[in-house]
Amino acid sequence: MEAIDIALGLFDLLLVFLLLWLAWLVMSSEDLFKAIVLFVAFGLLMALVWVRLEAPDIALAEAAIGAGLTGALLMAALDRLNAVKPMPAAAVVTSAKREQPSLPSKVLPLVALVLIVLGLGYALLSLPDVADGLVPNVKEQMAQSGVKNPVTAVLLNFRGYDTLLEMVVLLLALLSVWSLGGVRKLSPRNTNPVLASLCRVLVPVLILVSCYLLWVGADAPGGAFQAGSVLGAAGVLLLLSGWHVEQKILLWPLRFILVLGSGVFIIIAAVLFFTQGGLLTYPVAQAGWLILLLESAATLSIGATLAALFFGGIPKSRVDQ
Amino acid sequence: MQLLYITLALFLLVNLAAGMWRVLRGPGVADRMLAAQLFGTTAVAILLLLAEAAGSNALRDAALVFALLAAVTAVAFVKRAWSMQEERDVD
Amino acid sequence: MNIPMIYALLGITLFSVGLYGLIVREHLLRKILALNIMGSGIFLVLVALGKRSVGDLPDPVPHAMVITGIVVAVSATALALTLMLKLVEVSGSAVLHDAPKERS
Amino acid sequence: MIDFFSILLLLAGALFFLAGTVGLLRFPDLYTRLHALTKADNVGLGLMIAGLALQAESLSAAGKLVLIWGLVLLAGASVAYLIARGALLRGVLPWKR
Repeated sequence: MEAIDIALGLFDLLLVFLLLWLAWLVMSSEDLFKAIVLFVAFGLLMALVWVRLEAPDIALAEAAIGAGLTGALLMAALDRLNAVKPMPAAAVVTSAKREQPSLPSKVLPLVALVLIVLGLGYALLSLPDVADGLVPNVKEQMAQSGVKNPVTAVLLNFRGYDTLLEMVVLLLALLSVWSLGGVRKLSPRNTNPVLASLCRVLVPVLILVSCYLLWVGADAPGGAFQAGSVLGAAGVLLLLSGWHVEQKILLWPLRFILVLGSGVFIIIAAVLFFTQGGLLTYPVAQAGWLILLLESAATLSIGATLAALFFGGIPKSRVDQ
Repeated sequence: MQLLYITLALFLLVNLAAGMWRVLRGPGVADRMLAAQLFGTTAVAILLLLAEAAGSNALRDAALVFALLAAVTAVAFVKRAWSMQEERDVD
Repeated sequence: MNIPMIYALLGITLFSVGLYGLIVREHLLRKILALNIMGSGIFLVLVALGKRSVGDLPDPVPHAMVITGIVVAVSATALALTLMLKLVEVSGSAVLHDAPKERS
Repeated sequence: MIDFFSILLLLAGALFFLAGTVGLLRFPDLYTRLHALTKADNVGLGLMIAGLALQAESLSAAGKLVLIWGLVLLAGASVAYLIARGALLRGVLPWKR
C-alpha cells in the first residue's frame, strides 16, 4: 500500500462521511433555510464524488445543476413560501393541535431504514465483482457514432430516443409549472451597480463557457446537457438582476426556443425514419454534424427551459403595453 | 508531486468539514450562506488539485463551471431568500 | 472491498436516509429535498456499479443515464416546488393533512 | 527548480485556506468573517493556481487556470459586497469590543 493510496482512501472515506452527515442534517435540521444551504453543500460534494468515480461528464452536470441551479430554485421557492404565508399564527395552531408523535412512529421508520440499508447492501455485495455491462457494445459501435466521447455517443446516438423524450419531459414540466404558476411579471430593474457589473461580466462568460462545453462535448466531457445548464444559469442570473425583456420577445420567440430542441429532434427522427428506415439511425458520414445540430438546438431549449422553470410562471414584461 | 496534490486535496476537504460547523451554528442566515461560499472556493481548489493529479483537462472545466455557478447561488440568496425581517433564525 | 463499492454502499444509505426523511418529515419542502437525496443515492449506485468493467473506461451508459437523470430531477424539483406553493396558496399550509375534512 | 517553487506556492496556498477557515470559525461577527473568507481564501486559491500553472502542460491550460482565478475573484468580491450591504440594510450591527 503506497502513501498515495492511503491519502486517496482517506479522501474517499472523509467524503463518504461528509455526504452521509450532510444528508442526515438536511433531513433533521429544524430550520428550512439551513436545510437548503446544507443541500447546496451536498450537491457540491456530490460533484467531487463523480470526479472520484471517473465520471467527469456527470461532475460537470452536477457542478452546474446540483451546486448552482437547484440551490437558486430552492431559495426562490422559500422566498415565495414566506411571502404567501405571512401568518405564523395559523401554523402555530396546526402544529400545536397535532399531538407529539408516539415512540413507535419514531422508532419504526428508523428500524425500517436500517433493514432497507442491510437488504440493499447485501444485494449489492452479492453482485459479481466484474461486469462489463454495455462497454463492449459501445466500443464496437464507437467508430460509427460520429463523435469521440462515449457518453455523448450514448446520449445522442445509441440511445438518442431517450434524449428526445427527455426534451419532451422538460417541456412538460415547464407546461405544468406555467399552468399552475399563472402569469408573473418580471422583477423590477436592479439598481445595484455591483450586481449589474457582475452580470455584465459573468453572463457573457457563462454563454461562452456554454458554447465551449457544447463544442468540446464531441470528443471530451461536455455536451448539450452541461452546456444547457450553464446557459440556464446565465438566464437565472439575468432574471435575478432584473433583466428587461420586451413583451413581444416573451411571447413567440421564447416559445420557439423552448420547443426548438424537441422540434428539431422530432423532425430529424422523422426524416431519418423514412430515409434510413429507423428512428434516429444516422448515416455514418453525416452522424457528426447531425449530432452537433441536435445538441445546439437542445442546448438552447434546455437553457431557456431551466431559466423559465426558475422563474416559475408565464413571464410577462413589467412594462404594460 | 502526485502525493502532494492528493494530500493537499485531503487537507482542503478537512478544511471544508471544519467550515460545516459555521453552517450548523449560524447564527444568522448570512453566516450559513457565507460558509457555503467557502465550500465553493475550496471545492474549486480541490477539483484543480485532482485535475492536476489525474492529468485531466475535463476536471478543470468542472472547476470553471463551479467558479461561475457558486456566484449564481449567492446572488439568488441575496436577492431572494434573504427576507427583510432577517435575523429571525437565531438558534 | 474496493472504492466503487464503498460509493455504491453510500448510494444505498443516502437513498434510505432520503426515504426516512420523506416518511418522517411533514413539511413539503423537506420532502422535496428528501426526494432529491434519494435520487442522488440512486445515481451513485448506477455509476459505481458501472465502474466494475475491466477495460480502461467505465461504462458510459450509466453515465449518460445519470446526466439525463440530473436534468430531469431539477425540472421535477421545479415542478414540485410550484405545486407546493400552489398548495400553500390554496390551503395556507405546507403540510399534507390526512383527511380533507381536517382543513378548516 | 520549477517543482520547488510549485510546492512552495501550493503549501502557501494551503496555509491561506487554513487561515480563512480559522477566521470563519473564530471571528465574532458576520463582517469580520466575510473579511477573513473572501480575502484569505481567494489569495489561497490564487497561490495554489500559481503553483499548478507552473506545472501545466501548455500555455492554454495555464491560461484556463488563471481565468478560473479571475472569475472566483470577481464573484467573491461582488458577493462579499452584496452580503455585507444586505446585512447592513437589515440592521446587523458590526461587532464592538
